[in-house]
Order: sequence, then C-alpha cells, then structure tokens
Amino acid sequence: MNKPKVGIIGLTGCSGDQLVILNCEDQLLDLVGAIDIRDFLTATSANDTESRLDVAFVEGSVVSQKDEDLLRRVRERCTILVALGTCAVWGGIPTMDRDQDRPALLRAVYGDLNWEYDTCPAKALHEVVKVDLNLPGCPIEKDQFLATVANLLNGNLPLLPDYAVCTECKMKENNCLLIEKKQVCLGPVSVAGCQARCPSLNIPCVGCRGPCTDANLKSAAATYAENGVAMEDVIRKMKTFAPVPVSEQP
Amino acid sequence: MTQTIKIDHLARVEGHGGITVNLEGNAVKEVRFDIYEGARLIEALVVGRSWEDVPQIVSRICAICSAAHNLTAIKAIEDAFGVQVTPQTRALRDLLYRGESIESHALHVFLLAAPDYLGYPSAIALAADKPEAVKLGLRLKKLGNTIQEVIGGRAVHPVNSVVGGFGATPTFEQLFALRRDLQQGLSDCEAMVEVLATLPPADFCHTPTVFAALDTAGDYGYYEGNTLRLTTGKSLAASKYRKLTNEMAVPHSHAKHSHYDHKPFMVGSLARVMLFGEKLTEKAQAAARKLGLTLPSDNPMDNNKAQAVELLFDVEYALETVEGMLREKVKPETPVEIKPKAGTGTAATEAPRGTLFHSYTFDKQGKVTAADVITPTAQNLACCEYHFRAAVDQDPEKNPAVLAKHLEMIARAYDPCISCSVHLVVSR
Amino acid sequence: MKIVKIPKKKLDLFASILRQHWEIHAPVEQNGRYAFKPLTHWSEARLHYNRTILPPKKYFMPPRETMFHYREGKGYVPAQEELDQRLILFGVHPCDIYAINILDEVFGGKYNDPYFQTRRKNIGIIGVDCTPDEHCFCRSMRADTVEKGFDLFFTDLGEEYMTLVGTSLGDDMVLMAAPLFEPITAADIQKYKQVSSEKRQAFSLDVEIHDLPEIFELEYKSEIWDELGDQCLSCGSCSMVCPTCYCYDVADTVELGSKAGDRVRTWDSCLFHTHALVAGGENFREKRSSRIKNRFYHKQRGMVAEYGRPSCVGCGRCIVGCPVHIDIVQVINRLRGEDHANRG
Amino acid sequence: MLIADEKTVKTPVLADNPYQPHLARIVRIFKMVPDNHLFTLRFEDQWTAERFKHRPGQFMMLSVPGAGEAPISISSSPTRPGVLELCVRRVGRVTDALYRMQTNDVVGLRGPYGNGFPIETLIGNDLLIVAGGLGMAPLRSLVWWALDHRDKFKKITLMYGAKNPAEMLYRDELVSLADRSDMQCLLIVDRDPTGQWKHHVGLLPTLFDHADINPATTYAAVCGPPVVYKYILQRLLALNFSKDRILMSLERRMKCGVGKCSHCSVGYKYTCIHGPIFTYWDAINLPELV
Ligand SMILES: Cc1cc2nc3c(=O)[nH]c(=O)nc-3n(C[C@H](O)[C@H](O)[C@H](O)COP(=O)(O)OP(=O)(O)OC[C@H]3O[C@@H](n4cnc5c(N)ncnc54)[C@H](O)[C@@H]3O)c2cc1C
Ligand code: SF4
Ligand code: SF4
Ligand code: SF4
Repeated sequence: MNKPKVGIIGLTGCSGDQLVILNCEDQLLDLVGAIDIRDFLTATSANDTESRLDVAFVEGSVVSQKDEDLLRRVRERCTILVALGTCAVWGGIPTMDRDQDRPALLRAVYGDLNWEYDTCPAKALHEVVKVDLNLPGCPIEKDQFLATVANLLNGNLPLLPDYAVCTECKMKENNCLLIEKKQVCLGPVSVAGCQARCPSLNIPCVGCRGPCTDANLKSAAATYAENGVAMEDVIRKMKTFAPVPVSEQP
Repeated sequence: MTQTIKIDHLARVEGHGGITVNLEGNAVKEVRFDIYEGARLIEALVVGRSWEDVPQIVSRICAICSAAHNLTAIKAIEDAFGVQVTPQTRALRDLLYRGESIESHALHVFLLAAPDYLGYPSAIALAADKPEAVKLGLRLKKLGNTIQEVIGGRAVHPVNSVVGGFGATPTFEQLFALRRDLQQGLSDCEAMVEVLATLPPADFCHTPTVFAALDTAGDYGYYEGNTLRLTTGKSLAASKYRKLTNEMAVPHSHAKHSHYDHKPFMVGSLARVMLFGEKLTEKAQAAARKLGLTLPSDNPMDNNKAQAVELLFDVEYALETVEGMLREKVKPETPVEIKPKAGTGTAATEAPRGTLFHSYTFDKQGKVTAADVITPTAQNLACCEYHFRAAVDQDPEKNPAVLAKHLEMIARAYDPCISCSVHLVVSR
Repeated sequence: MKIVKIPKKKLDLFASILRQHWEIHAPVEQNGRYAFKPLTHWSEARLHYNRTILPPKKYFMPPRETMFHYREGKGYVPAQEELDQRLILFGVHPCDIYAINILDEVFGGKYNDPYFQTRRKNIGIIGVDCTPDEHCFCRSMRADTVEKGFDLFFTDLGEEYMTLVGTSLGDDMVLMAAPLFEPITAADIQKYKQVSSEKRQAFSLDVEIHDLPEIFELEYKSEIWDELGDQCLSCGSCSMVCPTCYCYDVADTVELGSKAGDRVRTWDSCLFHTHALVAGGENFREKRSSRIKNRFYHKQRGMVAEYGRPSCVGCGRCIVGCPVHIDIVQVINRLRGEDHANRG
Repeated sequence: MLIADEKTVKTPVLADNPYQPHLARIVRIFKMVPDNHLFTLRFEDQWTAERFKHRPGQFMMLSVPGAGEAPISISSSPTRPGVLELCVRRVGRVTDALYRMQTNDVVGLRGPYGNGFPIETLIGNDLLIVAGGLGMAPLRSLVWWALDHRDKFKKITLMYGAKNPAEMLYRDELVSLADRSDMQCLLIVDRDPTGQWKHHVGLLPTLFDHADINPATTYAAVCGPPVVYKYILQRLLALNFSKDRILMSLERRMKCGVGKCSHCSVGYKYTCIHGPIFTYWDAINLPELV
C-alpha cells in the first residue's frame, strides 16, 4: 500500500495542536513511518508545498487574507481536510469578540499605525472551505489524533463523541461543580472527548472543545445565571472558544 | 552590486517568520526578521473578562510556553490582589515550570536544532540514521510532558493551575511514578551530554551582547523573584519592565522590538546561565564544560548548549523536589480564596525562551481593564537582527546559500516562538 | 432464610477475613458525596450514606468495556482479561440491588450477555439497609426491600447488624467468620420491626405507580414533554447515574497501521441526538422532547410491558444529578395532575 | 470446600457469546445497482455453516474489520442454504468499508436475529409482497421462500417499484419472474429514460389497479422508505385489510441486535427482537414506529 501523503499546516494559532502531534512521543516514529509527511513547516525544512496531499491537517483560524489564501490552496491540493483543534473547528479564542470592531482592537494593541495590517475578523475553516473532519480541542487530544490517523490509514473517518463533557465526567464519578458548587461549568454544552479533564481536577470546564451539536445553550445559560452569574458574563464565558449564535442566547 | 538573501519561511520554529538581508557590495544595508503570524489581539480580548478567565485565555498565546503564560498571568493576578499561596503550591508551580522547560528544551535541542548540525532537514530524517539519538530526545521531551500532565493536568495549556493554587493536588502514586521517570531522565541527560558533545561546532558570529534575566532569588529557577538583572550590571524592578522592553512597532512585523539603553539585549537560557550560572549544580557545570560552553559568551549559538545544561539541571532539581514531596507527603489542598480588588499586578518569570512579562489592571469586581504581555521572543527580535548583521558582516565570503543557512541556524538558536511574539502592549 | 447478626464493632474483623479472598469495595466519602471504591482500610467505608454518585452497575457493566480484540488471521477474540476480578461490594442499598436484579433480566434471557453475567458471578454483594433522604422514592417504586440479589444483607439494629443470608456464597462468608456471628433474639426481632416502621415513615416523596403505563399512554402528547425538552441539556448525566439505564454504544477501534483493534462498548444515553439517528440522516427522535419522553416512557411504561415492572427503582440519582432540576417525581405527579411532590 | 476458594468464573465468554462474530468469506460481489451491491458470503467454519438456519425477514449483524458492525437483512432464502446473500447499500462507515473489500476477503457475521416473517401463519393464504426501493432486500428472501414452497400458498402477488430500471434491485431475476404463470409479478418504475422498459411506468400504488387482491385471504408484506408505507398502507386499508394481516419490516439504529443496547427501542418494543417484522396493528400501538 502506498503511504498516504500528509500535510500538517498551521494558520494563525498557538501551534498547540501541532505540538500535540510532536507530543505523541511513544508513537511518533511509527507515525512518521506509516505516513508520508510532505509538508510540516513546524518540524521540517524539507517541505513540498505544491503536490497533492491525501490528508491535510490544518491548525489555527483564519485571521488574515494570507491565512485565507493558504487555506484555499491547501483545500485545492488535498483530498481530506481535517480541521485540527478548536481554532480550526470553531474559530477558537481569536473569535471571542469577533463581533467587535477590528480596527479598534488593532489600535488598542498596536497603537495608531501608519501602515496596513493584513487582518480580518477570525473565522473557522468551515466558514471558508469545506472541511471533511473536525477534531476539536484546545489543544486536540492525543488519543483522538492517533485514532484519526489509524482510521484514515484504514480508509475510514474516526468516530468521535458528540455528547457533552458531563457524560464523561459522570463516567469518572466526579462531584458536580455546577450542581454542588454552583460554578459555571460548561460541561453540559461542551463536546466530550477530553475525559472531562478539568472537572476531574475540580476545575469547571471552560468549553475548550467547543459545543456539541445538540448543545442547549439557552437552557444552560439560564441555569448558570440562576446561580448568580450575570447573564452577560455567562454569554462571554460561552463565547470564549466558539461563537454563540445570537439565536441561542437567552 | 546589491544582493538579497531571503528565507521566506523559517522552518522548525513555532509560528510563521522569515529573514531578509539586503547587501550592497560587502556592506549590509538592511537586516529584517519578518514576522508574518496573523494578529490575534489576545490582550484586547481579555479586557472585560473576569480575573478567573485570564490564565486560561492567555495560555493560548503560545502552546510551547503555555504553562509559562498561564503561570505568569496567575502570578500577576496574585500580585494585583495581594494573594499569598502555600509553600506546597509554590513548589508545585516550580515543578510545572521545570516540566515545561524540560519539554521545550528537549524539543528544541533534539527535534529542531540538532538536524542542522548534522545536515538533516528534520528530526524525522535524522531518525532514519540515528534513531537512538532521536529516541533519547523524545524520551526527555516526554518526561517534561509527564511532569506537566501530572502537575498541570495537561501537557499543553495546563488546566490544573489556577489563581490561588491548584484544582487538585497530585497523588502519592502519581509522584511516585514521576520519581521513577525522573531517575530514568537523569541517566538520559547524561547520555544527552555525550551525544551533544560530539556535534560539530557552529560559530557564525562573535559579538558583545547584553543579556538580561530575572533574578529568581534563591535557587536557579524560573518562577519566583521580582528583580531583573543585566550583564551590564544594572538591575530593575519587574514592575518597571517597560523601561527594559521599551517596545516600538516596526513595519515589517506584527511584533515590536525591544532595546535597553539603545542596545538590543538577549534573554533566554544563555542569558540565565550567563547571569546565574554559578547557582547550577556541579553536574550541570561539568556538562557545560563538556559541551564547550565557556562564559562569558558572545556567540548566540551557545544558547543551544545553555538549553542542554538547563535541561540536565531541571531534571536533577525536579527529582529532588519530587523526592522531597514524597518524603514530606503532599497534602490535598484547595486554592486559597480570592478577593478581587481594583489595581494593577505585574509579574515577570523566566519562560524557557527568556523573561516573560504579564501585567493586568482590574476594576473592583476583578474585571480586566487593561492587559499587557511581553514575550521573550519579542524582546529578542532586535537582538536577533543584531546577530544576523554581525554574522553577515563577519563572513568573509558572503555566499548567499551558506549565509542563509547560517542565519537560519542563528534564528533557530534563539528558539523563537513567533506565535508568542505577536501579543503586545495595550495602550490605554 | 438464615438470619444471624454481627456486632458492629466486629465488622472490621469480618472485613479483614473477607479480604483474604476478595478485594472489598465499599462506599467512600468524596467531598460530601459517596462513591464505591476499593478499600485500603475498613475505616474508609461508610455504611451510612445516602447514595453513591454512580450506582454499582459500573462494576457489572463498566462505562467502557472491550468486547473483542480483532486480530488478523484470528478474527474476533473475546476480551476477558478484566472479567475475572473477584470482589465484594460491601454496603449496597436495596434499591441498587433491585436495579441489579432488573439488569439481570435485561442481560439474561434468550441472549445471555456473558460479560455482564461473568462479572455478576464474580462479584459478591453485601447489602445494607438505609434511611431515605429527601430524594428517595424507592418505596413508591417497590424497591425499598429486596428478597434476592445479595449474598448477605445487613440491617442496622443499633449495636449490631442483623444479617440475612441470601446465597450459599453468603453462607460461606458467614461460616468463614463464624465466631463473629450470633443468633438473633426475640428482642432483635422487635427492634427490626421498629427500624422497619421508622424507615417507612421517613419517606417524604411519593408517587403512585399503579396504572402509570396508562397515564403515560394518555399523556403521550402532553405539552409537559415540550417544556422538558426546552429545559433538558441532553447532557446524559441522568442516564449515566441511573442504576437501570443500560443503553450502550459499540464502536471499533483500530491500531495504527493495521486492521487489528478492539470492539468497545461505552455507556450511551437515549437523550443524545445520535441515539436514534440512522444512516441517511433520518432521526426517529430528532426532538429533545421526544428523547426525554422516551427515557421516562421506556422506564415507566416499556419495562412494564417487557418485564412486568417499571425499571425505575426510586434511588433519586437523576434528580440529584440533573443540572436543570428535571425531577422524575414531579414529572410523574404532573402527568397525573397531582402537582404535590411532597407528602409532609 | 467453600465457594470462596474456587477459581473465578472464566470460560463462558468464549463458550456462548451472542456478540461473537463468525468469520465469513466474500465469495461473490454482484454490482446490482451502483451503491447497492449483492454480497454472497460463506461462513469459514464448517460447523457454523452447517448449523446456520434462518427465516425470511431476519437479519444479520455484519462486521467489517477495522470499521464496525451493522444490521443487514438476509436477502437469500433459507431454501437455498450454503451461502448468505446480503444486499448492502453504501451509506456510511461500515458499508463503505465493505465496499472496499474484494472477493475472498473476510468479514464477521452473527445472527440470524429478529422475528422474521410469521411463516406458519402465512401458510395456506394468499401472499401479497409490496416493496419500494431498497425494501426489496428483506422481502426477496420471502419471495423465494414462498416460491420454493409454492404448494403451501394460494395466490402470490409481488409488486415492486424503483425509480428507474437501472436502480431496480434483482432486476433480471424479477423480470424473469414476470413470466411465471404461478404468480403475478408486477414491476414498475417512476421513469424510464431508456425507453427499453417493458413493464409498468408510474407510481408503485397504481399497481393495485392491475391486481386482484382478496383482503380476507391475503397477508401483505410491505417494506420500503416512509413514503411507500404511507401510500401502500392507504391502499391496503382502502381494500379493507385487517390491520394484523399487514406485515411491515422496519429499520432502526442497532448496536447489538439482541435486545440489550436499547437503540432500536420503539415504545416498549425492540426492533431487533420483537421485530423487525411488525404488523400494522403493532405499529399503531407503538409510538414513533413509523
Ligand atoms: C433490521 C435491519 C435490516 C437492515 N437491512 C439492510 C439491508 O438489507 N441492506 C442495507 O443496505 N441496509 C440495511 N439496513 C440499514 C443498515 O443497517 C444501515 O444502513 C447501516 O447500519 C449503516 O451503517 P454504516 O456504518 O455504513 O453507516 P453509518 O451512518 O456510518 O452508521 C454508523 C453506525 O450507526 C448505526 N446505524 C446507522 N444507520 C443505521 C440504520 N439504518 N439501521 C441501524 N443502524 C444504523 C450502525 O450501528 C452503524 O454502525 C438494515 C437495518 C436494520 C435495522
Ligand atoms: S462538573 Fe461540569 S462536566 Fe461534570 S457533571 Fe457537573 S456540569 Fe457536567
Ligand atoms: S473539561 Fe472542558 S475545558 Fe477542560 S479540557 Fe475538557 S473541554 Fe476543555
Ligand atoms: S441530567 Fe437532566 S439535563 Fe441532563 S440529560 Fe438528563 S434530564 Fe437532561
């Protein structure tokens, strides 16, 4: 069997998901043996940025024209495009306040500039191109990445959970931070797959994996607000890693 | 005759950047370290957020230094609210910081920098010929990650460390397992020194350089302390960091440049070893000698060696810490209670790549009204350009292909973290 | 039935004798809640507890369980590495034992689930009686007492535990520690009756299950379901903590670079939107309201048709564990048009 | 000896495991219709092959290594033993993986599951079989079973509708049935782009205009997509069919096939053990059934 040609490409982001790939220390050598890595700027200087790819893993969100152009080029040259990490899947932290005035934010950070910055409101990959598989997580979970590669090598897309973090939290028999401590734990609306990492450490879920398909954001927001958190702050927390559609806001 | 040396995409670094050098005859006209990373404006985004959300958000500035950003934000917030944490929390934070440093240095030394010395495009290619060396690097990298997982709850973007302490205290069993890994790590470090000592030398420029680092008061460390020291002999309180970083926006990048007394300065492992090397253990100092790291250094490539020395030292230190915790029996603790108040808190720490500053101003509900993050890479950019220029100047032949390679290696020796460098000052 | 008693202060001795043969798991306190955990010291065990976060079903049907290993050339090899762990659950409440009995039926019958059944045989159960709290309604569900499903059953008589011996294995346990047990006296019987009546008085929740299937049929289109659908987060907590929710999902994993892998089953919930979703996008329970209705309907109506009794045992876990306070007792009472949840 | 000293119970998992897939080899792949191939399978193990028995309307759980498991109706008739024929539509993970396999590759099979058609009840009656689209898959087994026991039935009528001739499952086989005098085989397509189609063109329910059905002596077996159920049921009820003389084969998500995993529950029945064949009367009594 020919090894699939793979690209691991970063748009604007923290490189956390690429780092998670490099963090698969025990599997890394098998991994690079099983696939043909063509383009991985973070790890190698021998990159082929033109030829066809069977799979492209794209990290980061689109925050500039440059990102958008790169993403479109990658889409054209690959068969399967995998959005790697919450930034790619949902827009991530950079989309947090994307409804705010971009030039004003820029000015706030860089002062008054007398040259053009290439910048646009942050977007997730699916807002620009077709995405074949979403691997959420900030950063992605190692086991899900490895399962994805193993499945792709078999010709399948992996099966990923699409239920809430609470489910995994309960499986681990944690005390509930929302019910018992009245904390704003985003577990009920965030997609599982992290084995309830945070609640298992007594830390409320911040929703770093983004919402599950069926998230009932409205009802959840009302519940958090019941516990004495201002609705405005509840929505802000919900919007940290993925935009909350206005229709879902109570 | 004008000539341009251009590296469009610097590989094997975190984030997106390039190098451009314009020569006129033999004279260097212009040297640029271009940063193309898109702006994410994180400091603007935290404004309005509650203090408790900040450490998680700012950790996303960068993955490799996520623990540093997370913990530095925590230190700044605790500074603003006057929070005192327990000695156990301090020890755990130190351990987490060292875990990150071990991971980051192992990644850089073995997977990013070493291929250059041996003429390979990547560690993947290197692994085909020298699997043992790469595996050694991976083992050390994993050790750093294991520490971060046990203490921070996750190897990238820690979740367990919060303002006031930790969500959960590592268990005896976890620490016990960690000790075993650290013991193995120590012998791996010794093997590392042997391997690195055989690398061919890489010397592209020698030029007097100013170094700066945080005095972590006490042991050679990364987290505690509030005074900055420079090799010029000057000192500075961390809260006055703006005097040092003194940033200015430059058109060719999304990152600003830092100068002190009109001179660029270098932060990072080499700076720390330069300033506080005498605090290192005998073993670490012997490793430095073995690797040919002679102080004072005027060669930025020495930063690679300094990282290796720190890596060994950190493993030794972490092992000692863990053994102490096992002896003394860690107690489950909960974070100390936080009462937000209006004011500004500033913190400096030594991230793997150098001094990192976070500063936040809060209103009385504890919501952020202003945020400022200055990363080591941002501070290093000017110095890096300074070293590029020296390397070009000092090269008699000026062969563009050779020079390009040298400049790339210098850039890489800085271990730049470009994602980090684009997060700058919020002006009020 | 053989009935003896054991002085409370001899329990630790009893436990240490049992520990020569079994690993003992018992409720342990966890920040104000309880969880069944392996004991390192008998002193960690809490026999007076309201309810554990997860029911004992986690021992018989773990949240994640490998069923087969697929190996090229060998086919699907049953996974049984983890099945032969021998242990005793010490301190199981009657409602939870009742629930295990229900699961016995579900995982038995024509198609015996060998994973469940093997664990069932390898795990001993020592029941313990309890005092209801404000969320318990096992009495309404007729699950406040059990006749089978335990090896030993303890009732607190003050200074000692009256011990019902339920199985021959239970009898062996008693025989192994024979000097610790004593015959019961007439005074003990009196005391038992008193305890039993006090327990009966202690319930504050009540639902009527007589003709509940009919009520469910009649209220199938009730707007209560839509209301609950708007509220429910589909978080799955209620199903995870329920001692008789047994839905599971099956998925195959593969190893890097081969076809070898495992067939794994995981707890699932009918509250998930994927539960009745089939290829092509057809979803038989698309709306959250129809899913939450299904959960109640299946328990209170479906199980009656299939097994002759509702599968809810009234342990109160889903009431305690629902972030949006959906309360089965209230729902039933509302369906009945009796909006009073509390008796007292 | 005390039980406590005995060894743990170990073996039954191997011995009697209803979830155990048995290896089966693909002996033929017939590309009937694009994305609807007919897979002929034979159990690897002689012992299993010889003991395998099923009834029309039952289904198998098909495992494709590395991909997973899915319920698939048995398309072949018990009267033609030795191999199993499965007509599989390519729709997702498991079926995709199956389509990547070739003759001689190995899959896993367990079953048969489900109630199947109540053949004891059907015997001695007229039989009306109505299928739309992929609904022919489970009904084909019944067709051949009935034809192979022709003497046990009175009249046999088959009505089958597809979008166009190219999408008709078992087309050649069914076309040849149309020539049989001992049954009435009515085939219809929505459209006939080629103009070669010699049978009916139009909507499936119009076939009733060509058949003479006596509801009092007939059992109707129906399978197809929801629209088929909707219109065929209308026709049958208009003919005054008794609700328990209408048999339908239903589909649900399934993970175990043996009444444990709960995915296929409808009201208080499981599609896998109480079905997949339900009478229309059952359907009326089970919420959400169709
Ligand atoms: C009793 C019965 C008989 C069937 N007979 C046939 C047949 O003869 N030919 C045929 O092509 N199809 C048949 N199906 C439908 C077939 O099972 C699904 O198309 C198939 O499961 C899709 O699996 P997948 O992995 O390819 O699709 P995916 O969409 O990737 O499905 C993933 C998983 O979801 C579940 N699932 C999805 N759709 C269904 C479904 N419709 N029914 C049950 N589970 C589902 C399965 O567990 C599957 O493994 C039958 C279904 C049932 C219940
Ligand atoms: S702690 Fe959070 S994730 Fe866990 S059950 Fe409670 S709400 Fe859900
Ligand atoms: S619990 Fe929430 S915040 Fe934590 S890792 Fe999981 S999804 Fe991310
Ligand atoms: S616990 Fe409550 S919110 Fe969660 S799925 Fe159950 S009923 Fe819905």
